Amino acid sequence: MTLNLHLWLIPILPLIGAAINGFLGKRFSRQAVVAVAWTFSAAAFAMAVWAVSQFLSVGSAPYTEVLAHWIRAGGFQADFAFYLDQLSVVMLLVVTGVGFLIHLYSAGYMWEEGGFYRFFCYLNLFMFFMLTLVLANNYLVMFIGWEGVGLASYLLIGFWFTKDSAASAGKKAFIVNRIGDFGFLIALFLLIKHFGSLNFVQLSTSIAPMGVETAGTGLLTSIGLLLMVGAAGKSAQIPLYVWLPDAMEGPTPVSALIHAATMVTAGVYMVSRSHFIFERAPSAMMFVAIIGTLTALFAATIGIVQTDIKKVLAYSTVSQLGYMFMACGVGAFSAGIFHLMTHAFFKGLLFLAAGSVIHAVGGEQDMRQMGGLRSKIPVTFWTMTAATFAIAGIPPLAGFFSKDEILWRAYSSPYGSWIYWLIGVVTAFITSFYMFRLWFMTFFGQYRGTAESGGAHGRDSHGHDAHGGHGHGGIHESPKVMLIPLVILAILSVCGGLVGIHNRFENFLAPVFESAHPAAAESAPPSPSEIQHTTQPSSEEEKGTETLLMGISILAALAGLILAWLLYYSRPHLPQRIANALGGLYTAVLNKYYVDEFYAAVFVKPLIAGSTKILWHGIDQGVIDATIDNSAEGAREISDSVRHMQSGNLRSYAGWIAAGAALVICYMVWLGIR
Amino acid sequence: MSLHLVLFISFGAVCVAGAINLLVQRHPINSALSLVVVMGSLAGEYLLLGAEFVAVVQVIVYAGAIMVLFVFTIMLLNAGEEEQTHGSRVALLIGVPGMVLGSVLVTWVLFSHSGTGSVAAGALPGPPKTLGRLLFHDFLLPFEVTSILILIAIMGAVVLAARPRRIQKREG
Amino acid sequence: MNPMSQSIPQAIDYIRILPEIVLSLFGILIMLLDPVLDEDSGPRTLGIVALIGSLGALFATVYQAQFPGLGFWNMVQVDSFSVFFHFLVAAVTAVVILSSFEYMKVNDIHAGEYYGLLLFGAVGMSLMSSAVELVLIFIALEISSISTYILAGFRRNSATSSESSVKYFLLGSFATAFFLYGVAMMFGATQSTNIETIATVLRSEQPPLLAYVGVAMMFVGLGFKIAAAPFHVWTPDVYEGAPAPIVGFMSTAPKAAVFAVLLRVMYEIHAPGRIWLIWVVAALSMTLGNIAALVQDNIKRLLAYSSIAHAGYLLVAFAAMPDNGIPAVMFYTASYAAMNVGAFAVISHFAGSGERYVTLEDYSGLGRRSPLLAATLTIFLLSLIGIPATGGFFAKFYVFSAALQANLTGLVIIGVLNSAVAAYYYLRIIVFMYMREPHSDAPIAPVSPGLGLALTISLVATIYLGVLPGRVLDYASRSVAELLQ
Amino acid sequence: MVPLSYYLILSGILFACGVTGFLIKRNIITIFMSIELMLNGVNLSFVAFAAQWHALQGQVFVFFVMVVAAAEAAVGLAIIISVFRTRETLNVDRVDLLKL
Amino acid sequence: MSELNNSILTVVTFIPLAGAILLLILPRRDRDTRIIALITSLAAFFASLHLPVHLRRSLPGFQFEINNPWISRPNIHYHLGADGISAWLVVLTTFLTPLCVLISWKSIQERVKEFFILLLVLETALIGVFVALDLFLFYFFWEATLIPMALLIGMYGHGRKVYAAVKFFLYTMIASMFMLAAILWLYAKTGSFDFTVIQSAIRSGQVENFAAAAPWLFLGFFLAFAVKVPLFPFHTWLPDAHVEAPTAGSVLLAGVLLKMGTYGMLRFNLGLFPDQSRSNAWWIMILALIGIIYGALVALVQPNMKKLIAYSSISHLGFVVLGIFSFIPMGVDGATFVMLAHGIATGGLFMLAGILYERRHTYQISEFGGLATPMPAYASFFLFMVLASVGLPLLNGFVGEFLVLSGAFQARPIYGILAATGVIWSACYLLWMYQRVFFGKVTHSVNETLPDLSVREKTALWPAAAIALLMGVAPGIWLNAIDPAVQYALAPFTQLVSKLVMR
Repeated sequence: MTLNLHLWLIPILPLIGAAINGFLGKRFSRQAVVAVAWTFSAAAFAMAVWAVSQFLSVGSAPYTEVLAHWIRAGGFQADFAFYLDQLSVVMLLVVTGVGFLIHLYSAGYMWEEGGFYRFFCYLNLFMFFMLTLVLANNYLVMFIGWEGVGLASYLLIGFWFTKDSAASAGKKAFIVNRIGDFGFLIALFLLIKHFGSLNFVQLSTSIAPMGVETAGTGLLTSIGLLLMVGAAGKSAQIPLYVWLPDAMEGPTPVSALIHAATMVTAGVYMVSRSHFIFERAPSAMMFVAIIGTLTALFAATIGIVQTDIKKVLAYSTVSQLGYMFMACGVGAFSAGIFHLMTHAFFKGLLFLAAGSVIHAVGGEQDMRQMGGLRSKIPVTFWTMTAATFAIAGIPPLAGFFSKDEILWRAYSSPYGSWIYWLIGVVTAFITSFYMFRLWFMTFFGQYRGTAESGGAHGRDSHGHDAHGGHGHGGIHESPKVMLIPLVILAILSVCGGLVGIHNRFENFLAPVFESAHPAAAESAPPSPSEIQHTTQPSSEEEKGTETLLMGISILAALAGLILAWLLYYSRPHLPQRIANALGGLYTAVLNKYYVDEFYAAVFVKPLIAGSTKILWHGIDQGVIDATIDNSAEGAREISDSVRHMQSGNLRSYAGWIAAGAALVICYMVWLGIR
Repeated sequence: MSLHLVLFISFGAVCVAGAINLLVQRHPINSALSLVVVMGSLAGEYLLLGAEFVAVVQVIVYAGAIMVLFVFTIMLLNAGEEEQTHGSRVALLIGVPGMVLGSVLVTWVLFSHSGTGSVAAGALPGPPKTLGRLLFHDFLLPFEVTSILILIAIMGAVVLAARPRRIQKREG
Repeated sequence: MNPMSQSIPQAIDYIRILPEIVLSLFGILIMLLDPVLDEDSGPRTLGIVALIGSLGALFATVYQAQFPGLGFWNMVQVDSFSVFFHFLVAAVTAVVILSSFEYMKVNDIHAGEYYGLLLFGAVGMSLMSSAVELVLIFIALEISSISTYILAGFRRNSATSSESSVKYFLLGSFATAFFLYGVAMMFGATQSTNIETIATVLRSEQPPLLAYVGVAMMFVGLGFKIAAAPFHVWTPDVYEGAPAPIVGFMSTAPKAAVFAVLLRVMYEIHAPGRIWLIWVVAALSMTLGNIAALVQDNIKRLLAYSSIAHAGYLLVAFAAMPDNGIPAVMFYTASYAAMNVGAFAVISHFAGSGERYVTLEDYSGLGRRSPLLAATLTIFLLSLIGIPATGGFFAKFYVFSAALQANLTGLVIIGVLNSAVAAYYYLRIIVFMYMREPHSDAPIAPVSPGLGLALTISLVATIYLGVLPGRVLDYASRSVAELLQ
Repeated sequence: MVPLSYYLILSGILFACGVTGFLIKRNIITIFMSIELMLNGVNLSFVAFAAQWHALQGQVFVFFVMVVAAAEAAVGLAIIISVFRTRETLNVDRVDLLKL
Repeated sequence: MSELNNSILTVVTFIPLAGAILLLILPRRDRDTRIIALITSLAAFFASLHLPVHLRRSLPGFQFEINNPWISRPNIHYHLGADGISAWLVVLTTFLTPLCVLISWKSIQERVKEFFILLLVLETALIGVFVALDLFLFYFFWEATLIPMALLIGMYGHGRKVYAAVKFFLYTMIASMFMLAAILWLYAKTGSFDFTVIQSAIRSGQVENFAAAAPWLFLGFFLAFAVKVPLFPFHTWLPDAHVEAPTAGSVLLAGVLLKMGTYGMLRFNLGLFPDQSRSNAWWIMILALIGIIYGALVALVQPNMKKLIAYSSISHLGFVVLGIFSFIPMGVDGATFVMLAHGIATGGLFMLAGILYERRHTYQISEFGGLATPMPAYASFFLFMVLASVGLPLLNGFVGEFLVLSGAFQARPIYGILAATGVIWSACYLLWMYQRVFFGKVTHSVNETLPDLSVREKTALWPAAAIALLMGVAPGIWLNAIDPAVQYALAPFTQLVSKLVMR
């Protein structure tokens, strides 16, 4: 192809920024650090925009770019190669765009922090890996990004490493991700074993002729399942979601960027990237859908009772990701990606706004210590409001379109079923409930906290030493540099959904998911993309049901709003009563169903104990070394007994000699007469 | 029962008796004397075999010189009755049985498989002349080498028997 | 009985015993000089004379090598086999004399007889390797044995020395009697004491039972001299009690000579049924020696046990078929001589007056106190272990490969396992020297030039045999070819 | 006419006695004597074989054996004296400083 | 050029020895000693770079060969040669040694001369092992590595150094005895020690009753190598040796010595006994698996930093063995790559551990905590090395492990899957250790004032880090040399497969 997009520059630019800040940042002034970080992330964004525009201008045919050879061994080959199609376009823009905004925001948010340069170094590093992930043209390069973003999140979660909880959270995130990667790796091995390549294009072409595995098992199914394991790890799905809530130990911009907008969605991206596998593995799809649905509901329920503002958002993220997987699971990849995008907007915004709130109240994160902030920090309040309505799915905001799309697909798609839809709606209700709960608790009613103490509070809450030192008493609006991104994102989450009207977004992505139909389609259930086309000019009753369902979901959202208003605005004393009434259930939910405790008891503790007692002390020292030492001891004893042959007595010696002589003579005589 | 056999048996009997006496006697002097007896009677056996020269040397060197040396040493160290210590079980439990086994075998071999016939008295034609020729011609080298052996013996005796030099110094 | 016409020995006959003549002349010279020299300078002079004597013997051997053949009416035979052992014995004697200089001074031992006995002993050993007549072999054996009996008792003031001497003497004579009886039976079985004749007789027809017993008895006698189990019992005690340089001497030179005899007796006369006899004895020696050495704390005693084990390795080669076995044996004796003499030279230096420091404890921290000495000893020990690049390795190597070619796999396995076990106790010494802190930092006396030379020689020999073993082995195999043709 | 094997048996007996003496006697000198006894036994068999084969080397051998025995005696007794000097005993069971 | 090609291996091998001899004769002046040692090792390194540079990737088999008769009987040849595999292993050795010299610059204060002599002798022996093509020569160098290493541990170690040294020596010594026996057998039957000669003799079936002996010979070699690697039941010498050894010792031990075992398996077990290797692969791979998981789990609970790294080595070397015995080109390539990568990463880790030991004289993890605050540069280096050995993509650990695992998976899927859990374990134990040492608040007041890395230490660490990154980003540099060699080595197996297919 003639046009050259220099895609490789897009990831490399942030990497350069990271390198500069990493090696030299220590000596830089904060301004310089910020300058570097901004420049390179902005450059990446600009580059991305340019590339996309080029890409679209030439008729948006998939574009591949081989940078260099990477691994070539024993017939296997994986290169540093990048790939651009509609799917990666979406991701690219989201990542670079949101990423850049958050760079802006962080400059303000982290200004007072120690290790300022470190933070931006990590942030740029993350951008590099995330972009590599998005732009990869084969699974292995994708895996680079995949692991890399894990590393970045490890570093950023543990940014305040002097705090043990932060350090452990980072470690937990990395290890849980590793468990997912394990599945991912196995999937890759299967691909290599059977197709000898990891290149998306080659794979899709070589898989294209294969039929749908109706039997429910088979190569593609297992690959799909394993990929889903990987995705579950990265995107915090059941059972591997546990790391995400802890990840909130990191600075809020990090939560916004990595744990809401971009990294956690990598799983969704990967699954839809592998659609050509899933489309041929219905049971894998079902698995994805079920996982997604359950996660959505499960996390949402936990979200209800969380009091830490960021924890609420974290669980909501988990549940939203569940939505996306539900979408992928029912074959509505484009819907999933759509929600991914909108979610990136409003959830990013939510986190940033929450950060702004925390910043305002001096590091306080507990909603019970907030309230009545509406007037004090208006910009934050309004942006937050937009985001809240968006996520709750109140039309015409972004969340409404994407969520509704997913629910409709879940109901209508041949892979779907009304159960998914039902759970989806319930989740939607819960979502809007806890989101408005957050909204009310934070911005309405009386201010329950003390800003001054908040400053002090901030110190140990996390390393917000600055806020103490900042010297400002009372609650204050965040600086411009933080508000601008809020506003931009607010706009996006208000009208970002409009791109989805009349399936525009779908049709944009269609070439990607059309690319490979299952062979023998008639024997198999028709592929989602086909559905989409058949449903393009949807017949009347189809239309009817769609609108009906839409109405129901809107009602659910409103119901959530009302309930939240009831409980947390008009009658604030009710929730406690309900909690008491529910009793055990409530505490169970409050403690996140004791999942962490369960894991600790079932996996971690036995592992440690077993390795210590059985393996190390038992086998290593008890068996192996003991055998060695004992045999040595035995040898010494034998030796001691042997040397007693040397009694020192002449006559004994003569005795030995005589006996020996006798034996020799016997032998020889026997030999002679034989 | 020829005279030869009679003489053989009588000498042999004395010889064995002496040997056994050597073993049973507790005092070294007695053992020494019984050893002299053994050697003397052996000289007799040699004569019976017609090895006059050997017989004579046996008497002179062995019974004479060597045994005198022994007796002299015993006297010098005035060794008394040997005390009955039980230093070694091995010698009795392993050595003696081994010895018995071995000697039985050897005796059996010598008796039945020695491939020897029987000889008349003085059968061996060993005039000293031929013997001397053998000794000074064919076996000249060993003969000369023995001189070195004796030299060593002298030196050894001097070195070991002489009192340690330190003590001498202290005295002188 | 003698084909030779002439009735008096010719010059050529004397050439065939030239080394022995040189040695004995110098021995006598020493005895003559001893009284006239004064107390202080005397020992040194005598030592130098003795050294010259042994070197003379060395050159005599080299010269003699040009005139192979029988001498003194089939008494001695000069062939490259005998030359090899002559050379070895003379060299060992020279090195031991060198290493004795300072030992004599430190322990004030009366030099005259000491050197004289060394030289005379060397005469016996040389004769053993060249004698082809049991009478001569017997006398030579006695010469070497008696001189070593005396030398063992040379530390006059110590009870242990005289004890070792008496033990060695009594047991030695005991064994000699066996050997003699064996000879008698051989004579009875073959009417001759000449090895050639015996060989012809034994080759001709099925050997009589008497010959078997004769071989057995002779083997007992010789086995005692080479300290092969179960006739090894004397070794540790004697080595522990005897003066260190002498131990170096008698653990190598007489052994080598006796091995020469054993070779002649076992191979040249085609002694019946040797293989399995030696198989068992070899296995026994290796195992007993190594196992007993594991817990020894007295370094001399430890090396005594190790020498038993080494006798075992040598016998392994014996059990192998001649054309590969004998060269292996010869090489082994050579390299063993090199490393063992060296090791004992170091020990004799370190032992100090009255041999006070001979336990492993005394060796702790030697690596700090005198690094060079420790390094030297380490190399000898590594050679004894059989680490590559040392003579000891190739020695073991040839032995085992010879045994493998003779399909004595079992024996080889035993041997390999043994050398693995052996590594432990040699290593213990190294560990003590380098990895323990010194107890006393009593300064170690500087090495005298004589000893230094001795150490250098044996070190060079060990390394040379380890790096370029080819020439020696070629020589050995050529001589064997002669021996067996 | 006497079968030579009788002589050989006699020599064997002497040798055996010698060995026994070495094994059971305590006094070093006596032990040394038993060695002499063994040697005598050997000598006898030499002579006997010599008589059998009419070969004089047998006798020559005996001659050498005697010389050696003499030398040994000289050295041996000297050694014994030195032992006695250091240990004040002639009992082998007490001469066991060197052991194990 | 060509004569340089012939002599280069000799040069590389004996430069360090020459340096050692130079040190030996020079008077003991510590500073000069160190400098000379450094110069020598650097010289060796640059000389060794000739190998990969001028290695003809296209040619199969050995290059830079030199083959002179050394000893006539037995006909031992001074036969050196290198292929893609050994060339890089040599470079690894020569690369690590200068770093060892730097890292022990200060930590070794007494008996300095001996230390560096031993180090250089060890280097020569190690190089020799990798380039020797004459079985005898190989065994010679193999044993020659033993003594200097044991002495390094025993003389300059700490704690139960004697126990560790003796254990190390005896384990390897006894095991290698069996190899010697096997070599002797081969010599007795083929009359040659030359690897290629014996190989061809075996392949053409000229060795009589080889079939009967082959299993035992295979085991003889394998045992020696397995102890060196170390594989699961024979591994207990390693932790002790590592904990007590001086830093340089640990670096070379983990970095190179262990690779001798895997290299031996690759070169000799596969090269000489393909059929045996194939038939024994199953249990060997199981041992390797046990090594991977077991080592990781035990590492997880080690209270001692160095012991932890030691056990992690056991786990990593398990990967290597797994890859080798998968007989899949990918797997074997990966195995070789892991050898190199592990050499760098673990070597680096040991250097870092040693640096800490210099400051605090303990390896106990509980003694530390929050070190990232006082010594950030150190912390970042440590993190980098940890990530490298965790196997993060773009760092050297990943490439090898990925290839090995996929190779193993292609050979035996279950094994591949089980082995892949190692990916999780390594993250667990290393990150946990990292957290306990560097994160949190400084618990022991002593640690608050620990000095950060000095310039010398940085100069020792930077190359390692740089190479670790380079190996991750551009593994082709290594693989394109390794791959042909591996293909060549695996030729009999592919033939075997094709035969099976034909039947």
